[in-house]
Amino acid sequence: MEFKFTDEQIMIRDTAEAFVSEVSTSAAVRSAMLMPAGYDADLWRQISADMYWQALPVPEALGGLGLGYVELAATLEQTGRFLLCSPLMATTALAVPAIRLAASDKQQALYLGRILEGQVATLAHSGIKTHGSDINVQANVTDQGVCLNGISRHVLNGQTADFFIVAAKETFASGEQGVSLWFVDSGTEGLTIKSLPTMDQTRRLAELQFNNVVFSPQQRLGGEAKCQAQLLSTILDLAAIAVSAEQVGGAQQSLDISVAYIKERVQFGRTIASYQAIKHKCADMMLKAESARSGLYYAACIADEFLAGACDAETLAEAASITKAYSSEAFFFNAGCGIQLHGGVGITSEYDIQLYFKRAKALESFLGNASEHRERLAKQLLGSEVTL
Amino acid sequence: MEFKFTDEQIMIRDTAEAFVSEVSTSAAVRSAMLMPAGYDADLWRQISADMYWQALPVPEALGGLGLGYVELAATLEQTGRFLLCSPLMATTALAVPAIRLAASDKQQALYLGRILEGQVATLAHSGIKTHGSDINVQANVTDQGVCLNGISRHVLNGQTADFFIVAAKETFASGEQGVSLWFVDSGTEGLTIKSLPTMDQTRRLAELQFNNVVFSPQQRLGGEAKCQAQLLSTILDLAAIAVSAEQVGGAQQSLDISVAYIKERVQFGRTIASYQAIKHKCADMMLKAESARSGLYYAACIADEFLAGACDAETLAEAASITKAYSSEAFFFNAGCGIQLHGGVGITSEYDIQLYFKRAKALESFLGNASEHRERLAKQLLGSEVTL
Amino acid sequence: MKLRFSASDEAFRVEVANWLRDNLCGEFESIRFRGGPGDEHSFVEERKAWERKLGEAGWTCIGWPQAWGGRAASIEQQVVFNEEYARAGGPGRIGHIGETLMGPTLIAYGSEAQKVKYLPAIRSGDAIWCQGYSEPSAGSDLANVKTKAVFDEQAQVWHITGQKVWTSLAHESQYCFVVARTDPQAKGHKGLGFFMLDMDQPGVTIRPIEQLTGTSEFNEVFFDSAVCSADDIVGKPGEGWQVAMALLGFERGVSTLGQQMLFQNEFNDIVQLAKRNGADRDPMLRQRIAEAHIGLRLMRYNTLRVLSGSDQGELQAEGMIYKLYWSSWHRNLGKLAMDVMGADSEILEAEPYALNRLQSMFLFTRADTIYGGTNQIQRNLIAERALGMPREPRGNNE
Amino acid sequence: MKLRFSASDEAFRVEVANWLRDNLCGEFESIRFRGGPGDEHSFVEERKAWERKLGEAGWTCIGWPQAWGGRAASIEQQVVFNEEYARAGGPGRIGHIGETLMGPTLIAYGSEAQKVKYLPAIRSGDAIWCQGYSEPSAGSDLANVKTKAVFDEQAQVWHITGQKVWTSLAHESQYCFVVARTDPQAKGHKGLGFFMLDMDQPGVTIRPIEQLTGTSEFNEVFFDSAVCSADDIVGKPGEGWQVAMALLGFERGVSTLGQQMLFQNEFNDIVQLAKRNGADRDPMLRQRIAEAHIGLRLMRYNTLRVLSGSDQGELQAEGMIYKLYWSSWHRNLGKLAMDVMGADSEILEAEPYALNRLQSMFLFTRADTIYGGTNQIQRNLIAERALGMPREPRGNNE
Repeated sequence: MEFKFTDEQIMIRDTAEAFVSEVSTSAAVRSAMLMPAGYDADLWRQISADMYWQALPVPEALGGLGLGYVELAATLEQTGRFLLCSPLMATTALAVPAIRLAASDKQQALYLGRILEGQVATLAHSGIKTHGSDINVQANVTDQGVCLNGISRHVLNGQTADFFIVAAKETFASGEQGVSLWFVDSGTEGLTIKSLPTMDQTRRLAELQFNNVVFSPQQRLGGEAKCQAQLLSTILDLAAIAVSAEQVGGAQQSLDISVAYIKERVQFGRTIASYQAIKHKCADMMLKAESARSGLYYAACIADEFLAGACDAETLAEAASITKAYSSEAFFFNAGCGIQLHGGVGITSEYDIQLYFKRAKALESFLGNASEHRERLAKQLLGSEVTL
Repeated sequence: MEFKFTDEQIMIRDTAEAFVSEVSTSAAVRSAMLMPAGYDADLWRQISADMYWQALPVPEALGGLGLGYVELAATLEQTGRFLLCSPLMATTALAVPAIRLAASDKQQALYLGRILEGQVATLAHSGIKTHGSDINVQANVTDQGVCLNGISRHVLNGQTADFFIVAAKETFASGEQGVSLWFVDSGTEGLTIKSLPTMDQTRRLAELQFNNVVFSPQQRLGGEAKCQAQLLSTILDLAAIAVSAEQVGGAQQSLDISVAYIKERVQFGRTIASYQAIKHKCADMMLKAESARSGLYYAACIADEFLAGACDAETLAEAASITKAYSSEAFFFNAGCGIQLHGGVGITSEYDIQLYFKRAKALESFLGNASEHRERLAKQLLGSEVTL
Repeated sequence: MKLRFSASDEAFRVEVANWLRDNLCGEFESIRFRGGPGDEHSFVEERKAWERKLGEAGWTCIGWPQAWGGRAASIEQQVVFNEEYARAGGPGRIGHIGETLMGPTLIAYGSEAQKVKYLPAIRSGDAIWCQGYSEPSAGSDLANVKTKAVFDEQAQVWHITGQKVWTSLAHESQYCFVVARTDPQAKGHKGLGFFMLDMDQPGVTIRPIEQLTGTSEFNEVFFDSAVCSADDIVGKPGEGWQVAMALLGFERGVSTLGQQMLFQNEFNDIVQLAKRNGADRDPMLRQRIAEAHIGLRLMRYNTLRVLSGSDQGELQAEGMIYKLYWSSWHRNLGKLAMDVMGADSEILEAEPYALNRLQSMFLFTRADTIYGGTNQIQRNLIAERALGMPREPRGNNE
Repeated sequence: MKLRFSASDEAFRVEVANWLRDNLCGEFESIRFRGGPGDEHSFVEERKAWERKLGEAGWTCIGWPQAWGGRAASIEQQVVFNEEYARAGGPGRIGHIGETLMGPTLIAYGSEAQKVKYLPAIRSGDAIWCQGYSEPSAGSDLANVKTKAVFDEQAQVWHITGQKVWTSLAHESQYCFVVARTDPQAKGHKGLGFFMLDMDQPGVTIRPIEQLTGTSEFNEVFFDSAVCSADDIVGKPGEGWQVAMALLGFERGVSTLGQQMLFQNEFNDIVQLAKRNGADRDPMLRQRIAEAHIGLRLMRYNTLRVLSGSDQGELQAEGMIYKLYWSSWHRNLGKLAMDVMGADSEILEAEPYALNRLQSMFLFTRADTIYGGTNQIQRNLIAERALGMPREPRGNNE
């Protein structure tokens, strides 16, 4: 038990902090927000070529860095802190775990290889609700090939992805409807990618429309025709932990920029920071940021244990729900308080706190909101289940 | 629309305030708490003979004062404010509306007459949940008479009641199990009354055990064999409004005694009342007390309209749920904050704030907690229903 | 104590409803349910036309005395009017600052000449007013006003110089009332004046403030020796604080009931949405919907208590909770709206940043707990004035 | 960063668990899951015997140096011990003030003679200690201590006079550590001394404080020229503040993990109750149960972060949130317990006022956010020390 960063992990975090704080300034974020891709492609090339962050959780044998979720969390905490606009989350936190958990060795080499080269990948996992419960894409497997029809919404960075891992519903031999996962290249015929304008302009979502999209059954992840619902759930748990990392960074930065502002701002002849009610609000924000961080590190450790075969998917699910539930509310709370602490300027475009607020709202419902994750935990604790 | 007390109502309130503040001092409450009845019988005689409060909502034609729920609320706000220990709530707010709504003219004259003479009455309405959903008393009606078996818990002032209105389940001709209401005298054979020790010692609860309790079918309220579930629900709505009145008084007093304390108490060389965080808590408490009061007066007006035939039971139910949900949480919030504002002495027996805290907790779940009432409102608003 | 309206009030209700039904249509159909806080920038020309239409029919300023073109409507009638107006989807009143703030202030404190000059155009819906209270360095601290008013004896005019901020509809208004310091030596509440300023002059520059919604409801207004006639000061120089405070008192009047009806419309939208998209099956959302319903009802009864006057003539402490109450409630409603929309709350109607009504409300309600005195300020006021707790000390760091 | 314990720690875990299984039974069966905050008055004699039994087997003071009879157990081992102790239902440690506060303070700041005199009896479980920090007029304000210590040169003893309050287990303790003012001229942090006082003397009077639970866990302790040998002051006269602060630092150590295991037991009871009485079907209660679970898990990982030491050697700001965090969490747990019990939460086990464990917890947790520095004080500290915000000014009204 040594619940702190190793020296190497500190170095990774510090490197990330130094890099992101330089490239993802307020001006850079605002510029990226207006780009069609939602991010600066040059910066993404820099990240993927120089920083090689997409390789963090890719095994060394395949050319990756072979690092774990603690290192990934340390990095994403910094990208979240500075609102970095990039397809890093989609590629590294959604696509990579899907490939690692579900793909065959041959597929892993191929698709992780493409990611290591800097290609953008993402997961088209569901409609709205958590954990694949709401998949609106049908897969019809025949001798001629696979045919997908339907819609997948809220696909992170779907606009610029080179390939997708698509979750579809398929009727299996047993008659049971299950989830299957497929590699689909962005150029495939019949696939229409529609950009969805979003409230949080720092994160792009797309809608994928599948209209008789036909390809080879070889593109099934893992190659075996079986229900991958539990696997998808586990992939999304790993993704949720990564999202929490960005939430923790955002929660911390919402506090930090607010404290910096109120220490300067004078009202009624006193710095706002001297008012007790203001101080107490900041104390509550710090409590949330620190506790969210503890939950994140815990979940990151569990993720590494899971990937090393040292704990089961149930334990991972618990950790993911704990961190996602808490950090979702912590970030939203801190960003909301941050606007209030800023006073009038908090609601202007000019100040950054509103960007954090929008990011907090967007991440809160992404991959399951706090209520959904708490109900999942309640089910683990109490056995019984209720429908949300 | 004149949403304030009339001069007469102000007089009624002021009289109640003057009387209760004199007879229900801290010492008097503490003394009553230790009495087996849970109240001072002499004081109750004084209330019923001199103040004649039990007659407030009894029609003039039957010898009552013929006043409405606004006057009752004004009075109970004061009894709640000073934690008056008495069977007034049970008799006037539970039994009287049951008799007025469900009994025949002849029964009304008889039983309201007993109440006007100073007898104690109460409603044995259910087990735990709101609105009669959990009745554990079975009524078996045969040619020989009525036979009750089962248990009714949490009967307010059951220990000292002269008679009860008992809600029982009965199988009707149609095969439908419904609710029926019965007058049962406390001395009836087979009826065992067990006192339940309570966390809030200012309010006594009893358990009624019915073991082949046999009496005449004449004692059926209203005389007609039909399901009275909706009627019971309406009776409990009227009762919930009365309970809210005590909650509003308690919420106000929790604030007032706390503010009085912190204005005197010095810490770090300053009166505690000068700390902004303390001030803000008090402001929030005032917001809750005042808003709860507005909700109470609104509901009391609706109760009077309902009794005058000017609105339907659905409107009454809405008003009852609004006031009970809000005042339950407001009182608990204010009493809880009150303890915190008192600091160390807040958790000692010596100071009164803990008595308010216990009363707040007791009233919160009595006749349905805030969640239950909110779900009832949600059903009205949304149509659909979920089970709590 | 009674809730119901009299028969004559109910007859008035029918009159209002009928008129709205017959007139809020056709060319005005497009502005139903539009305007109001967060949507103040929308359909400005149409709403100006609508204001004049209301004026022609005698539906502006109904609470004003008949001498100034009002109906001397009772509190009850004003409540009824506001209810029916909102129920019919009446657009956010672009003339509300004139009608509910400037007008009552002038009627109470203005000279006869001022009343003659300004009231008719408010009453007819022709003159739109905006307010100049807040300043960048003052925020909620009106006593720290830095805008200066210097009197030119010769020209008999005041020259106003300074900056105001958070001014709604500044670029659409003919007039602005401005609190400025007439005595440069004075500090705090002293030496202020209350001016009525013509916005159409070279000394006035307006710069829209872009908000988190992407729209610009608020503005910065710069006065550079803006001219104000000696006749256009309300009260005497040095009495500005008293007039400004009185004006804020009018703000807490019946106009709040109109606001609540807008809230009711928003709430109804959320309920309909929940029924449509299945959010009504989520027990937590059901609780929050019910809680919002309770909150809105209690807001109404809080207001009715205040409007009905105190029971015993003392300070109406309960009136002080109003701003804190509604702003917190409305902010929570914004979040509830998003949670009822679910993941789709993230998706906008169109590029580049077209928020739907509930999304806009969600974002804009973050301003509710800030402008017009932050929640922190409101709690101070309640604690100090209603509960008699010690005042926050001012610092020296001005 | 790793969560798991080493193989040797896991072996140690088995050793602890086995010993507890074999010894926490028979005569000690009755005290399983008893004692601890809110239940501190229960089974005192049995728990004293248990303390000695622990001492005999070397299970007290395991984190102490071996020189003083400890095991010099690593942080990990102490965590493991606390976990297993609580899992087995080990009773609230009646010796915890000696073991976790007085002992470490003496080891760090005491003289050799003091260590020899006091440590062995703490280690053996024979000597029970209580604390004398708070005073009626001081509350959370230790700098405002009024208790006086006057030195009698001739007799070479201190005479302590004053009143302490909120002293747990005062009547069961042999010793009390007392912060008293040695320099009557000094104010605030200065001129204080840290004394170790024998409670068994005429100058000490103990008056139990009856709490809202009807029980008396806390006491008032009156010192009327109570005698304390010159040898029984820790540090020099005037250094009392430093020693007292250091002692409070020890409080925030590994003992918190034991506390969390008691919380876990309470939480488990609530989960079991919910399954039994059907509360597990209430979606809102399910949310709150999950929330409590999350809160408890994060409490643990917050603590482990603090115990593991800072990443970069700076001030461990995150440690400052602990009191605020656990007290708020525990208070919420108390309310959750009552809501899971439902209407039956109102019904006691017996006359006159026999609360069951969860009821007692509900009431007593109201003290959690008050003693040891109220939540208000904690938030001040966090804002001022961790976030660098301005300090609250002291008043002059002493």
